[in-house]
Amino acid sequence: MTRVVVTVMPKDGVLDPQGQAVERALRQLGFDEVDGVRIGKRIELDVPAGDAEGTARRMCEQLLANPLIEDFTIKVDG
Amino acid sequence: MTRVVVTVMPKDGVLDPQGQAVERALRQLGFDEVDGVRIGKRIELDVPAGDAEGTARRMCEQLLANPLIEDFTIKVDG
Amino acid sequence: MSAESTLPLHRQLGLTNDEFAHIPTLIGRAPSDPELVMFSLMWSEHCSYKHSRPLLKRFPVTGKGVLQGPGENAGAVDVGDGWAICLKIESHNHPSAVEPFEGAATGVGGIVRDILAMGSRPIALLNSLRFGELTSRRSRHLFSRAVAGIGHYGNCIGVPTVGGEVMFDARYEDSCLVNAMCVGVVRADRMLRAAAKGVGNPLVLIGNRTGRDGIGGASVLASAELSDDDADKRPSVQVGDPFTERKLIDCCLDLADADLLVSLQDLGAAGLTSAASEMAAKGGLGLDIELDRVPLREADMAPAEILVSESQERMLAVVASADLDEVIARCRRWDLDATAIGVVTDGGRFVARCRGEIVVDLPASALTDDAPTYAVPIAPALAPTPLDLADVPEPADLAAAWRGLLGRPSIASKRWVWQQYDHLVGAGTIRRPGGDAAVVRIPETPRALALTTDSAEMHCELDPRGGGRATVFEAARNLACVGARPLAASDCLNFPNPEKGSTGWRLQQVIEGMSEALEALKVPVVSGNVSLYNESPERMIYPTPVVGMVGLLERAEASVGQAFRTAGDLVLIAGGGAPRLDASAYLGRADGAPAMPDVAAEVALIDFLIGAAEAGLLESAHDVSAGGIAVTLAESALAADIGVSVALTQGRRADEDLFGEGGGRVVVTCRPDAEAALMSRAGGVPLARVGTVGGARVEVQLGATHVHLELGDARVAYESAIPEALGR
Amino acid sequence: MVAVVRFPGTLDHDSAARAARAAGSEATYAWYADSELPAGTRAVVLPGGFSYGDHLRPGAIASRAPIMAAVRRHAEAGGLVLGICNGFQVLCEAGLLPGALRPNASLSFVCRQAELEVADTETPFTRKAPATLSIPIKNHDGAWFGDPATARIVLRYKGENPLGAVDAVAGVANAAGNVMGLMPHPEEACDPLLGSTDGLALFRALAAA
Ligand SMILES: Nc1ncnc2c1ncn2[C@@H]1O[C@H](COP(=O)(O)OP(=O)(O)O)[C@@H](O)[C@H]1O
Ligand SMILES: [Mg+2]
Repeated sequence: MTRVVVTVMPKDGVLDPQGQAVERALRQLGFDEVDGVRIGKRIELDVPAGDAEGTARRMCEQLLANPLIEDFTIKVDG
Repeated sequence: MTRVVVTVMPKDGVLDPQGQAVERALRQLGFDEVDGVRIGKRIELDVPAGDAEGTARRMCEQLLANPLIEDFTIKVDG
Repeated sequence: MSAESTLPLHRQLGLTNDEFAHIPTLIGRAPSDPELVMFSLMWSEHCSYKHSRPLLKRFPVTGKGVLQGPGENAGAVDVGDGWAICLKIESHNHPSAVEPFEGAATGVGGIVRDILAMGSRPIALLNSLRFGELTSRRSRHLFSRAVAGIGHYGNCIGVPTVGGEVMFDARYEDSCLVNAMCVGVVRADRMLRAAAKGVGNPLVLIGNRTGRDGIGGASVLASAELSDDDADKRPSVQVGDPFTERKLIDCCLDLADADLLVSLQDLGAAGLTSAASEMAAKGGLGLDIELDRVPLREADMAPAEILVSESQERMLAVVASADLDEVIARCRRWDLDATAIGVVTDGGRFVARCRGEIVVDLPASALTDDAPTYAVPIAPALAPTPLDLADVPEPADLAAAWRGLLGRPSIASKRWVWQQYDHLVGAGTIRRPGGDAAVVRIPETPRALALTTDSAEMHCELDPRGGGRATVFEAARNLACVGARPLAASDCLNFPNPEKGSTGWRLQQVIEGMSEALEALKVPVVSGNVSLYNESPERMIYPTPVVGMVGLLERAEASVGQAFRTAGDLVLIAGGGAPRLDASAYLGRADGAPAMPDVAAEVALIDFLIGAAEAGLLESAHDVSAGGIAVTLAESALAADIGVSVALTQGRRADEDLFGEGGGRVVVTCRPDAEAALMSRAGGVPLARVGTVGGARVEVQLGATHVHLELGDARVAYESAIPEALGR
Repeated sequence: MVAVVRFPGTLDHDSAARAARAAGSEATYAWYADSELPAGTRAVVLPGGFSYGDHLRPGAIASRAPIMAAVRRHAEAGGLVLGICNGFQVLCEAGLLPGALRPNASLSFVCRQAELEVADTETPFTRKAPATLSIPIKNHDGAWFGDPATARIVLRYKGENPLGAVDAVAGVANAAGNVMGLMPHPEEACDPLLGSTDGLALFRALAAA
C-alpha cells in the first residue's frame, strides 16, 4: 500500500465562511495582522501501490472533492 | 507577510467517524482496498514575516487545535 | 463557447431581439453594457414573471385581515392582539439540481431574508421536495444532499423546520423541486416595507462582502431549461453562510426595534440591481450608488459584476441621515460589516458611479414595471378518461399490498428527513413534524399557528383545474385536522416550459381551480413564486403547484393530533366521496380521471372539523390522502402504538376501498361519551362510526374480506423504507 | 439572578431565559464581548445554538471570548454554571469541563426526544431532579469523548446511545459539581404544551442558587 495525502480547498473566489469566521476570531484574539485564512480538508489514505496517484485522482473526482466549489491536490508519499 | 500552512489531524486513538464513513463510501464505490482513511483540517493563512512559525504555533495553542483530540503541524512556505 | 460567443451580447445574456429593441424606447438611447446586463436579469423570467404575471391576477389576494398582499418581499395577515404574521414560499429548483447542498441551503437563506425584510422575526420553516425515484443514484444524491443543506442552514440560524413534504417520481429525475417556505411574526404597526423614502437618506448595505457568487445566476440558472451543458453554469454556485445570516437576523431586528430603519430589502436574484431598483420604483424615487464603496471579496470586480452579484447574506436599508452612525455602530456590535453605498434621490433614476464615472443611469421603473409580459399559448389537453379497473391487476394478498404501500418512499415515514432538522428550537413547537400540519405557538399570545405545504401534482397533470382545487383543499383539510382555521396562503407554481404544448393551459387551469377553492374558503394568496422550465429534453415534471397554508388556533392547547389516544375510543369517517384509484399513489402513475373536488362539501367538512376541535370533541384526526384509508389508519395507529379495528362499506373492489383516494375524507376518533355531541354537529357532513381503537393490529373488515397488519410489521415497513433505499 | 450568555450565533438564549423565569428566578443576558457578568448574577447559563457557526470546532471560538474569563471566575468562586448543548461544547473547549464533543456517530444532525437517567444525584443540579428525564436532543456534534473513569458523569442516555457518546454520557460536571454541561435541551422541556416539564428541575436548581 502507498500512503497518499489529498488536500481539498475551497476554489478561489468561492466564499469560505469557515475561513472568514476563523480570521475574525484570530484578529479578536490579538493576531491583528493575520490575513487570507482559507480552511479545507486534509485526507490521508492508503491505496494499493502501482498507480496510487491515478487511484487517488479518481477518488477525488467521484467522492472526495466537489468540483463545483473545491480544488484538490494529491501528494503520494515516499 | 508569510504564507503558513497548519494541518490539524485527529490524535491517534481518537476515533475519526468522518474518516471511517469516507472509507466505507470509497469501498462501496469499488475502491475495495483503500485503508487507513483519516480526515483533518488544512488551514492556510498569511502572518507577518519574522517569527511566522512562532505566531502560527501560538494560534494553534490558543485556538486552532484542541490538544485533547488533535495534533497539529506547521509548515512555513518560502 | 462555440455558437454562444458568435451571438450578439444581448442574446448571450438571454434577451430576445424584440426586448433588446424595446430598451432604447424606454431610456432614450442604447444601453451601456452594465445596463444591458441589468436589463437581461431584471427581465428574466425569474425576476419579471413575464410569462406568468397575467395569469397570477386571477388569485384572490384580498380579504379580512390581509395587511400585505403580493408585491412585497412577503405577504402579511393580522392574527390578533396587534400581531401580524408574514409568509412566503419560494423555489430554488435549478440551483439545487446543480449543487443540492448549497442550492437547498441558500434557498432557505433567501426565503428567510424575504421574511426578515418585512421587519418580522422568522419563527418557522417548511419545505416541499420532489425527486426522481430513490432507485436512481442521482436522485439519492440530490435528495440526501438537499435535505442536509436545508438542515445545515435552518439549524444554524435557529429557525425550526417544522414541516414539509417529499415525493419521489421519475418525472422529477432530471428536474428536482426544492421549495422553501418561511413564516415570521411582527407587530402589525411595526412592519417594514421595501419602498425607498426620504430624498437624501443614505442607503446602507449590511452583511457579507460582495464576490462573484452566482453572477448571471438569475437568468442562467432560473430561466432556461437545464440540459447537458450544465457544466458551463456551474462556476456561479453560491455557498451559504448561515452564521452571517443569523447575525443579520439579530441585527436587522435590533435596528427595527430601535426604529432605525426607514425601509428594508433583501438582496436576492440579480443582487443589488434588483434590490435597489425595486426600492426605488416602489418609492417612486431614485437612488445614486457609488460602486467603489461596496465592500468586495475580490478586488478586481467590474461594475456590472458588482451590480448583479448574488452574494448571499446581504440586506439593503434606507436609514435617516441622522441615524447613520448609530446604525453602523449597531451593525459592528453584531460583528457585521455595514457601509453607506449611496443616497435616495428624487426623479426616479437608478444611477451607479464607479471611479467618478456614471456607469448606469436609468429610470428605475424601466427595470421593474416596464418589464415585458407575454401571453402563454392556451392549448387545452385531452380530457382524461376514467380508469378501467379491469386494467389494474387485483393483488392476491391485500395485506402484502398494504405493507408494500407503507414501504413506498413517497408514503413511508419521513423521519429520516425531519430528524435532521431542528424542528424545536425556540421552544414553540407544539405539534412536531410527521402529522397533517405542524403547530407552533405565536410568541406572547395564547394562540398558535398551524402550517402545511401540499400539492396534488398527478391530479394537476390529468385535470389541472380539479388538481388546483385538490391542492388547496388538501392543505386546508390538513390545517383543519389539527383544529386550525385556514388564514392565508403562499404558493409556488412549479411548471415545465409554458411556451410548449399544453403547459400554458395547465398553468391557467391550475390557477383557476386553486382560486375557486381559495375563494370558497375565504383564504387569500398573499405571496408566492413561480418556477418555470422545469423540464429536460427527456422529461417534463408534473404541474406542481405547491401551496403553503397557514391556519390559526385561538387556543394553542386545543390542537388535535393524528395519533390515536385511548383504547375504546370510537373511530368515525367524516366526509364523503367514493374512493378511486385514478391518479392514486397506489396506482403510482398519472392515469385515470380523478373526481372534481366538490367545493361546498370540502368547505363543510373543514368547518365541521374546526368546530369539533374547538369544542374539544376530537381525540385524533387524520385525513385520507396518499395510500387511502388503509394508510391513514396505519399512520394514526403507529403514531400512538395502539391498534384499531374498523369495518368499511364495500365499493367496487377491495383494493380500491382500502387504497383509493379522492373526496374529502377524514378519520376522526372520539370518546364514546362524545359521539352524540359530534353527530349533532355533523349537519350536512357525512359522518359514520366505523370501529374502535385498541389492540396491537390494524384490522379492516370489508364484507366477508378481513385484512390486518400487526403494528410491528407495519412499523418496520413504514420506518425503514427511506433509510434502506438510501443504504443507511 | 440567572445570567444567560449570548455569543454571536447563540440561538436558545430566549428559551433559556424563559425557562429560568418559569422556574422562579429572574433572568438577564450577558454579552460575549463584555468582561464582567451582570451585577447580581448568582448562576450562569451558556445556552444552545451555533456560536460562531460551529466553525473550526463547536464552541472553540466562543470559549475564547472575553466574557469567558468572568464565567471562569464565577465558576472558581463556586457559582453555578450550566452549559446546554453548544454551551456544553464551550465549557469543554474552555477546560471547565472534562472531555470534548465529537461528531455524532450518524455524522448527521439528530433532533428527537431522549430518555435520560440521572447518574449522579449529588450535584446541586440533580439533587432534587427525578431519577429519569425525557428531554429533546438536537445537535450535530454531541458525542461526548473523554475518560468516564475520571470524569464526573451526571446524565446517561437510557437504552440506546443515540449519538455514540463514550459510555452513553449525556451530561458531565466538574469535580466540585458546580459546573455542569449536557447535550439535551432542558429549556425545550419546561412546558406541558411541549410534551415534557422534566427540564424544569435543572432551572429550579439555578433559581435556588
Ligand atoms: N404564484 C404567485 N402567487 C402570488 N404572488 C406571487 C406569485 N409569484 C410571485 N408572486 C409575488 O411576486 C412578487 C415577486 O416575487 P419574487 O421575485 O419571488 O420576490 P422576491 O424577489 O422578494 O423573492 C412577490 O411579492 C411574490 O409574492
Ligand atoms: Mg425579496
